[in-house]
Amino acid sequence: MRRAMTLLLLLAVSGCTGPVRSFGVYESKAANTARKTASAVATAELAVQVATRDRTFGRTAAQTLAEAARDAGDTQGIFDAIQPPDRRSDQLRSQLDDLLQPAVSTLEDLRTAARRGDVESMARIAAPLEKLAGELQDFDEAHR
Amino acid sequence: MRLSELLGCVVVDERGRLVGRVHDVRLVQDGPPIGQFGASLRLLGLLVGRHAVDPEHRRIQIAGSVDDLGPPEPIPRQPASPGAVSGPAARRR
Amino acid sequence: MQAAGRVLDAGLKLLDRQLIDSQGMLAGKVDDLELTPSQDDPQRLYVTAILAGPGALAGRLGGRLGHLLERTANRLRDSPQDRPARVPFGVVKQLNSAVDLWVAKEELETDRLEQWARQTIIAKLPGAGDAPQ
Amino acid sequence: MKNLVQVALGVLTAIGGFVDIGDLVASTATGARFGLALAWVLAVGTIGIIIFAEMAGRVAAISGRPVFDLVRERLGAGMGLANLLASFFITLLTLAAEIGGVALAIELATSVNYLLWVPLVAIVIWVVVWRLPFETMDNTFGLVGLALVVFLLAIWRLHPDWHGLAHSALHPTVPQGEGHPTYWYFAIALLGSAMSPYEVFFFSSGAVEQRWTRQDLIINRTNVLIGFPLGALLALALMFTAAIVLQPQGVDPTHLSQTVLPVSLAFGKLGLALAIIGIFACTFGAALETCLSCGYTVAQYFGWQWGKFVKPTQAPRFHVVVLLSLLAGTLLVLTTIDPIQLTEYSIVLAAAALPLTYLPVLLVANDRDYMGDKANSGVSNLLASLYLVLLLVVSVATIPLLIVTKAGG
Repeated sequence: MRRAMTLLLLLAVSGCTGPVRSFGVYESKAANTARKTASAVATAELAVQVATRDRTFGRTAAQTLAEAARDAGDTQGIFDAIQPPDRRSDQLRSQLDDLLQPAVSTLEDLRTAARRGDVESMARIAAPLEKLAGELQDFDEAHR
Repeated sequence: MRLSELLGCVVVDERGRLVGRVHDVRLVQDGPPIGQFGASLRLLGLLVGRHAVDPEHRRIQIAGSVDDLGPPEPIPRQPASPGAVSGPAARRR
Repeated sequence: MQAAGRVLDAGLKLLDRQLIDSQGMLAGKVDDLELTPSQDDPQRLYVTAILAGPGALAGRLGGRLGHLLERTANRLRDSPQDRPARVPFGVVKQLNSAVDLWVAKEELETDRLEQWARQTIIAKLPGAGDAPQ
Repeated sequence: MKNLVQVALGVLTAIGGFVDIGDLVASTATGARFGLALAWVLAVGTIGIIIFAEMAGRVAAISGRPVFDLVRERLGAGMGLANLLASFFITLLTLAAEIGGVALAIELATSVNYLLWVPLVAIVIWVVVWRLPFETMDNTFGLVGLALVVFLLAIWRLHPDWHGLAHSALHPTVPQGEGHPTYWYFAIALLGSAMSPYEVFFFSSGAVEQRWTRQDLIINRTNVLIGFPLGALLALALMFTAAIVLQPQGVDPTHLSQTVLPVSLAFGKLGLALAIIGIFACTFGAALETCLSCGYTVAQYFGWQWGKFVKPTQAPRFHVVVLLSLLAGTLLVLTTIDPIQLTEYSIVLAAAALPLTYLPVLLVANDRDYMGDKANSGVSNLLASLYLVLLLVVSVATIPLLIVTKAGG
């Protein structure tokens, strides 16, 4: 029983990635990536909002933004490791990369600012996030 | 012998016909006194069910025919005298 | 003392029940029962002891798991001979939702593993003998 | 008068003790992804745990026999052992998740990597389990856990669209972009978070630890009938705040830092501090409960002396199991497995394993040999049997859903 459960756990954990052979599957992975990145971006937006209004502790803000930055980075890394199966997928990839790239770098900058306790520049750095989150969500909806 | 050696055994009658599987063992407290417990518990009979029998399991052969066996009598709510309870299924050979 | 003549089904009312010693301490389970033929009439079988501990449990589980448990039990010297620990039926006080005994569990063979765990591990930790408040 | 204080204390402890890492994760995640469309599951789960714990507590008070004693006695050595292995494994996973949860709460306040806190947390857990009397331990963390009320208050402060919320709770639909299998997978996770088997192992063993008798049946009833629903209200509050703040933003929470964002938004630093303290206390309390439950289940199956009501030297094997379980749980967290993911698996498996322990308790609660005049009544039997059917369906559906949805995607 226990062995069976351990096996199941392993199966469930390892079942998340695999080779992608068709555009359809690639597209749904891309949509998923966009959604997860949008979630990280929105988290950062909220974190900046509470930090700039002095409604959170510096360390908690730093932690929240560090996690959001890591999530976005990890998600991008996983997506980049998937080989696009065809020409259309190539296009989709570059389209999504145009959104992922600024998201990841903005979140990285925010993480650094939060660690330094530099609340003033946080609001400035976070300015493009709202638009980015919207674009990522649109991408998700268009391709899911 | 151990109780676990009886539980799950396949029971056949004297002509080798299947009776069933032992699913419990009925005891009656009418034996000679044992320590501070009082009268000891005596094996009164085997409760045999007719469902799924594993042919690989140990066998017990009983005297008499499978046709003579009836359902076990229910245990009376109050302790009864030893004579009041008859063997539910069969005695072990 | 039990009312003589009472009837019970061993599997349902005795097997797998908790043993409780004279101090109210938990002393193992009814893992199996020892049945002994009467001297005058070998057809009559009497319950002479409760078998408790991994040695007795292993016999009931069977298969690889039972075998493993038996080997562990032997290694931990649950019983010096090749037989499981017994609790003579004469020390049984009462049969109800648990089996009450007349003696303290330290006097029982079944307590060896408990004593081993106490001496080798627990007693060495600070505060092990402190009574709970 | 003393009795009244005792009853009130029991209820307050039950409220604070209801929430654990499973509720924190499941309620927030479902609120953020499904709004209040799964709120009904919380109600189903709460009624379920009330029925289950009430029976287990009543049996323990009347007969002195806790859950795993009954499991062994009703299912026998073989089935009982299979049950023990499954239940112990899931409780151990939950213990690891709770240890992770405590460390994550500290990380949230200090921004120091949670893995560094794990060994320290484990040592403190052991010291508390080893030294603190049962009631002090149980009451302290339950009461401090009440700080989570801040989530409940935050709902009003956030000025939600009450009509919309009420509509989505009463007319549940699967939101756009989520599949039906995912919806049901999260329903099971939520059920498992409200009805963890360990809660019942702990509750019934706790009844024996506190030497409940027939006179304490009133404490059993009030704890379960008042304490649990109010505790579930805190879990519901987590779902509400996530539905109000996180869902509209498209945040799919994977960290505790996201769970507390709504409170920060509503109450600022003070609210955040209370939320972190509440999370710390309730995960720490649950870590103690799961850690002890590992010992309870094993000791009760084998018939060893167990419990904190005797000296450790009088229950040596129990304390060895507790210590080894804590060690195993700690090592599991230190593998850097994500504690939040670990929680998700543990609550889903807990839901699947529920019938294993529910059935023996139901059987004994009906046994007049054990219970005399306190056996189940006709009405409670009807309800309890309905839940048995429900739990069996859940149990069968869990693993296929886990695979189809890739654990909720």
